[in-house]
Amino acid sequence: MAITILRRLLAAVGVLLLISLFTFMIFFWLSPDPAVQICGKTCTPERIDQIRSQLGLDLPFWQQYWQFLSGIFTGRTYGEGAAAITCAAPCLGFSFQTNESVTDMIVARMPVSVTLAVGAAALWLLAGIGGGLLSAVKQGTGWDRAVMTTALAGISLPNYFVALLLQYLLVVQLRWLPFPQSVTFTEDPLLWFQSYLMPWLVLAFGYAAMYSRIVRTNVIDTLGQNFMRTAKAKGLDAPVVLRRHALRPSLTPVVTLFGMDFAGLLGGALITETVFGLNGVGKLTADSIAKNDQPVIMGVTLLAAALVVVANILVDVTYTYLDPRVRVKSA
Amino acid sequence: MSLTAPRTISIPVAGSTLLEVDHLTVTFPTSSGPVEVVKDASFRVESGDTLGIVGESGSGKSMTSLAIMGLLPRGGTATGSIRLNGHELLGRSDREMRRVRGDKVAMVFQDPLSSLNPYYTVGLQIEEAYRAHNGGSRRDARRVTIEALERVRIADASRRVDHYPHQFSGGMRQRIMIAMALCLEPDLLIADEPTTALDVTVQAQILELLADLQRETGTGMIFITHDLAVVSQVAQDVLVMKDGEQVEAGTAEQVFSNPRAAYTRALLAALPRIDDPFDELKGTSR
Amino acid sequence: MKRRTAFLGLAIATSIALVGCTAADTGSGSTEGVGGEPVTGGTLQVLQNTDFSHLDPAQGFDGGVNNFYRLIYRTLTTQGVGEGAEGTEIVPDLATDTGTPNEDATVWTFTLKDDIFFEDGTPITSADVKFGVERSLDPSISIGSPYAKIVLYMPEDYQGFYISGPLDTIETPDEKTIVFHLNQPYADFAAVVGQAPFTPFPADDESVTTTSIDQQPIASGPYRVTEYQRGSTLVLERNEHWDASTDDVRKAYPDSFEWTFGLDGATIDERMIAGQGDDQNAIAGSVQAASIARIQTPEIQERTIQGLQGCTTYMPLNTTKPGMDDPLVRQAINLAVNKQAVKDGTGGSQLADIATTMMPPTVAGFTEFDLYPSEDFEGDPEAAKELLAEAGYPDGFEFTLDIRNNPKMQAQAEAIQQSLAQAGITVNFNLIDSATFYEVIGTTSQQHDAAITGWCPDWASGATFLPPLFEGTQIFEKGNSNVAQLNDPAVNERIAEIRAMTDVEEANAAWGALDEQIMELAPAVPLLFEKAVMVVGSNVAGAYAHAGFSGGIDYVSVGLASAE
Amino acid sequence: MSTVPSELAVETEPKGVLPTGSAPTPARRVISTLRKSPAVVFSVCVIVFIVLLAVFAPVLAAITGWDPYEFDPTAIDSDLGGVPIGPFGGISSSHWLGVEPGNGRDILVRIAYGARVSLMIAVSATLITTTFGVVLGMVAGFFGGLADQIISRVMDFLMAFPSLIFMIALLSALPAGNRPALLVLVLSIFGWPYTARVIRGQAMSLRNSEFVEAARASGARPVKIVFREVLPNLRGTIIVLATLAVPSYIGTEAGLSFLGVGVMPPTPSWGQMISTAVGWYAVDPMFFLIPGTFLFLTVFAFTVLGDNLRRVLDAGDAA
Repeated sequence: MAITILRRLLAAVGVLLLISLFTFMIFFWLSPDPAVQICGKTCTPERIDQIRSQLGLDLPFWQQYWQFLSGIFTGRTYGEGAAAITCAAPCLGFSFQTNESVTDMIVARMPVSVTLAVGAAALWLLAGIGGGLLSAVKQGTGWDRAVMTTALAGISLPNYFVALLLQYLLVVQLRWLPFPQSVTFTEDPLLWFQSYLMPWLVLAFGYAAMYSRIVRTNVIDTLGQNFMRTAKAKGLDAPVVLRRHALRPSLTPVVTLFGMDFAGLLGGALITETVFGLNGVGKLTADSIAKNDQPVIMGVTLLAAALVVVANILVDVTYTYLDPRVRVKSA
Repeated sequence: MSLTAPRTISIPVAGSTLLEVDHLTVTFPTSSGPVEVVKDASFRVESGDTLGIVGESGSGKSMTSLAIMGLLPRGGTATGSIRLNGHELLGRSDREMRRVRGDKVAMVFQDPLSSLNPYYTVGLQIEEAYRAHNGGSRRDARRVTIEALERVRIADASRRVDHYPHQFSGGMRQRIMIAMALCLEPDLLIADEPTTALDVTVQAQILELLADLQRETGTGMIFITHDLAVVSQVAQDVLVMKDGEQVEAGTAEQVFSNPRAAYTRALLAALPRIDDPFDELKGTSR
Repeated sequence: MKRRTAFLGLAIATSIALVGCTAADTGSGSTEGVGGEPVTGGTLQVLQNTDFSHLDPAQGFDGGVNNFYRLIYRTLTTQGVGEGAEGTEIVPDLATDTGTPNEDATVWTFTLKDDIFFEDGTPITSADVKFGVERSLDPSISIGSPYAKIVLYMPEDYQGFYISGPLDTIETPDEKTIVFHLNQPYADFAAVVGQAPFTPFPADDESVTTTSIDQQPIASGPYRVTEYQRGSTLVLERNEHWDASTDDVRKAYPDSFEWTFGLDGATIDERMIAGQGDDQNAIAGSVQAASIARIQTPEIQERTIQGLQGCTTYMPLNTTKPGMDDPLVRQAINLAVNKQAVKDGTGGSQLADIATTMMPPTVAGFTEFDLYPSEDFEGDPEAAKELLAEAGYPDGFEFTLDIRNNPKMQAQAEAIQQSLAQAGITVNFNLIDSATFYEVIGTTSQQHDAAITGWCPDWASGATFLPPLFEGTQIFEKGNSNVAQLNDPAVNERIAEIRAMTDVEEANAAWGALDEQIMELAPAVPLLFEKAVMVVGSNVAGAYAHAGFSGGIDYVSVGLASAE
Repeated sequence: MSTVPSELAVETEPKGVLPTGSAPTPARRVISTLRKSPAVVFSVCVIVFIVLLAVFAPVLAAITGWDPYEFDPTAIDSDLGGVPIGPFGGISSSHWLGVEPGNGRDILVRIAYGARVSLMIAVSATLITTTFGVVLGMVAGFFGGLADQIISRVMDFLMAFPSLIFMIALLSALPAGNRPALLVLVLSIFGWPYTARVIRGQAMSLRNSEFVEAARASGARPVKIVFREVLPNLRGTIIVLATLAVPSYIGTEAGLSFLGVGVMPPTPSWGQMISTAVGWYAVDPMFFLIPGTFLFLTVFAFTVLGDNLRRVLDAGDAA
């Protein structure tokens, strides 16, 4: 077991290295000169050269890449002397447009993304699993069709469209909700909840749609299994049969999916955060892309990839605990 | 392999009819109209006796047993009459049938691996069956479970009770299924091709085990198989089915020695005659 | 000197662009503040789309941030308060007067007031002012207002305090006196020391570094920053060490200010229109075009302010490109553009006036003329075709327009494309990312035949308007603001003559006349004078649009009608 | 199992019982089954309608008299910020679906031209990803070994990538150029592994089937086996995957255009129209409702069709 995990970790590090290299290369060759970006409005060629050397942009590709990598573990210093800027480890880069370390920027925005992800995840698990179960148990009935049609719609509806629709209906027309505001839970719990409700709903809708389809397939699959017949033949109560025998085999595979999706969201729900003005990692990404703040884009890309890769490992480990066939070697 | 044993033991209880099935018809709706998968089947099972139902796959033999259990797949309807100890089973609510299942009629299925839930220990799966009908504490249930495992000759039962199905071999799994069925002391045991998925030596062990257990408990049994040779070893009465119809019914002796239906003759002709079962059968006749 | 307006150019261009795209800055012009005289106290909310560019006054350089700087920083002089010209007048702030020049205006002396302090109670001395300027000259942060770099006398390789040490040409004979030596006579130097990089910072505070101010500003004005989460919130509270008696400009009514950033423009408008809860105490930037229709009710009109931004949106035509080098072609384009459609795309009559001159009406010396008239400003494609034929393009003309990837500029560009098509002129778009737009059009090798951009004066004078845009000596490879690359001897000569004028009135009139002289060459198409329309909360008082800050609501004068 | 690389992408869910290698279901039977489903009939109608709309966009422009770029200043109110005159976003006898605020361009004609762009990009990307996905998937699944190792690692890598972020960053970094072509390229780079993964799995199971064994025994060259024996058996799967890929790309293209890195103006695009409409949502909701509805219906129709296709092919396989 330990060896398997270790091997997975090594592979993950490899993937992350590749992703960072790939991202770095793209920006190295395709992106406009970051020095010119930083130089901003009142720029001279001399000043550009200064910035280039300060940022190490005049170094060859591999040295720059190495600086970036080592910065993550040891931190790094830009420039020299009194004008030097230090970026403490783990340094994912330094944004010269905002004069902040990318790590700090991401950390500062993480709570919003986490709140968004946790709330949405709770909603979509509830709706997705509930809907999928209902649909599977009432297979072929009106309920099934209603849930599955809603799910198909959920998959087909772009979330920015849903966001606009909800905002128009619930806030502008019906005035059931106030405009979303950036308050913390402690400041005003009600307003906090009201402000997050729409983003949660919008984000959860698409995922719930997807999950209900998958849960339905899994449950129907499980219901057709021989062991379900055995359970019934034992004379168990129908709810017990469903709860104990159908649910666990149907939902265990969902864990894998959920882990990946949740990790993906921690890396920022780009569109939802942008549309609702939530200052999370996704918004940071969108803003940085608009400003072409290259170090931030690099940092976020890498973080998002790392989250997915780590989630992948965690999910695999969790899976072995949930499925005895993987956990216990056969005799 | 003792073929006479069950017979002698079953005699004291014979005569009290355990199960009477009359004019049982099972229909399924399809896009091209309803299809009868079992047509007008009638048979009886005496306490302590074994009825063998023989037929190819799709002949309706499994549907017959599922109809008795009240577990027909979605859409299937059964008409006619199924009486257990004189009580009509057809038309009962699912709730009432649940008390019949396991408690009065238990079933052992063909594929022991897929018939056990891979996510739970075998112990838990037997215990839950026991507790569903007898209530009681988990401790009692566990004790009964271990006893049942011991009865089906699983070595080291008190340890193995906490193992998962995939940790057992095929034969062992079928023993577990049998233990699960027997721990409830049912009046009727339906064994639906219990040995088909097993290799020959294991198959023999399981048959022997079933015979021993039947002798101990006096349970009536329906043994479903496509294998006439097996039927000849276990059943007193035989029912042959083809395409949902009952083509032959009678005592094992009658059927094997003097088959009336052409289909039965064909089946018999197809039997391997490495060692002629009929000689043996004749030898053990009353 | 030689670079001066080049830097300036791009800076201002960016600022107008920010105003345009964020709807978070502000406008100018109603006759009196909304809701009468404010009371002291309460929290004023500000809803804004994008965060401030920089809290470091050496780095930030647009109308919105300059307006904000006045709340936390003080400079030797500053702009006045009040509408129109009152607001753009240069008045003393930390200094006792607007400075004393020597005879040829190359040495300027200022004296500091008494009882002026930083937020920790340390008195502000002339050394602190000097340090603030020296610090702002560091190349890694000197991206704000360029005037210090342009006019101060200093060694060519001077790179700010941290690299090059103190600058000897700023003298501080005593704690209250500061003397600046300039590299040229500069009559408007009083306006220069009002620019944000002249903000004082404690000279002997070790914790002040090149980048620290952007994170932790040190207040000299009436408020200090108590909470700042970039992109989301900014809170100001009173600076107890600011003495109102030393400050004739700032009223500082509210006890605190609270900014919320990152809100979508439409959402800000909806919140301001609804005006519920805390939004009653809120102000915001100009509404979007879409919201104009929604603010027409009397209740909302009562709390609506509007005014010109004081900037010009225009389309420079690159006079060095083949075809575009022919004045006839440029005139034809001027004739063909349907400015009405451009205005509609920008939000219609409430958000923009049509421009026929380069200088906006808010600049002193503004002279009205229209050299390329058409009925209802809808363009005259027939006249344009004739001119094109005369120029040798009877079958039409084709050019590429650089535009910013931003909905409003795209709408303007599409309107131009559509109207020029009727005169047989094909316009192709080169869409440039918002982040790199000014870099591209300010790089002579990268810009195309035309662009859509804007310009705001730094203070209300033609001197900060026409030369950066049309003076031939100000064409630079990079950071170029003369996007038309106009290099006309007559224009160059006239600019030099006006600069030498000492009579302000005469100079202003001359700038006005020069505007017309330039437009005869048609190096650009003036499109619009955009306006700001702002809805404020029902409990907001003393709000008016300040002409010096792109028409934004003057932060130092606004407050609440009731503080509860 | 997670096939959704981004918030945008529509799930293509290759999991489950796709038709495997046994006898391909006769097309006629599939069609006759599908024709009985009202949902499928509805979807096909929607798709046909959208395709017709796209193909005959210029005809529509001629009928309505509006070109997609033509301004109509009489349809908007300049004094009210350029809001369309008339109810429901300026719907009138001359503008059947109303006009865009600010310039009065005809929404119906722009929707039709937008459909061209959307369909062209989605179908091109589908063709490319299907070709690459099928070829690479078959190579990986059928030959195994080193080829499989390499292809699988590349797929893992691309699927672990935060592709939405990356698509946006890439598109905003790339020079404007030919946007539709760039979009197809970017969608293809991140899209093919989702096809390849399913094909690989099926090719692996087909590798050991009797008819492949038989072909091998008869001395057929591997390449020939792949194209003559394996490929025809994957036909159903490929059709389903391609049908489900189209809506996914339409959705992603619209999302990228919504974020301002997709199709560039003045070229009309649905996502871009919705993006422009964000500022107008409270005043002129029709401006986002109309393109949003078209986008939704198109994606929905393709998804329903793909879903049903899969179900019928599965059932055909089971029967």
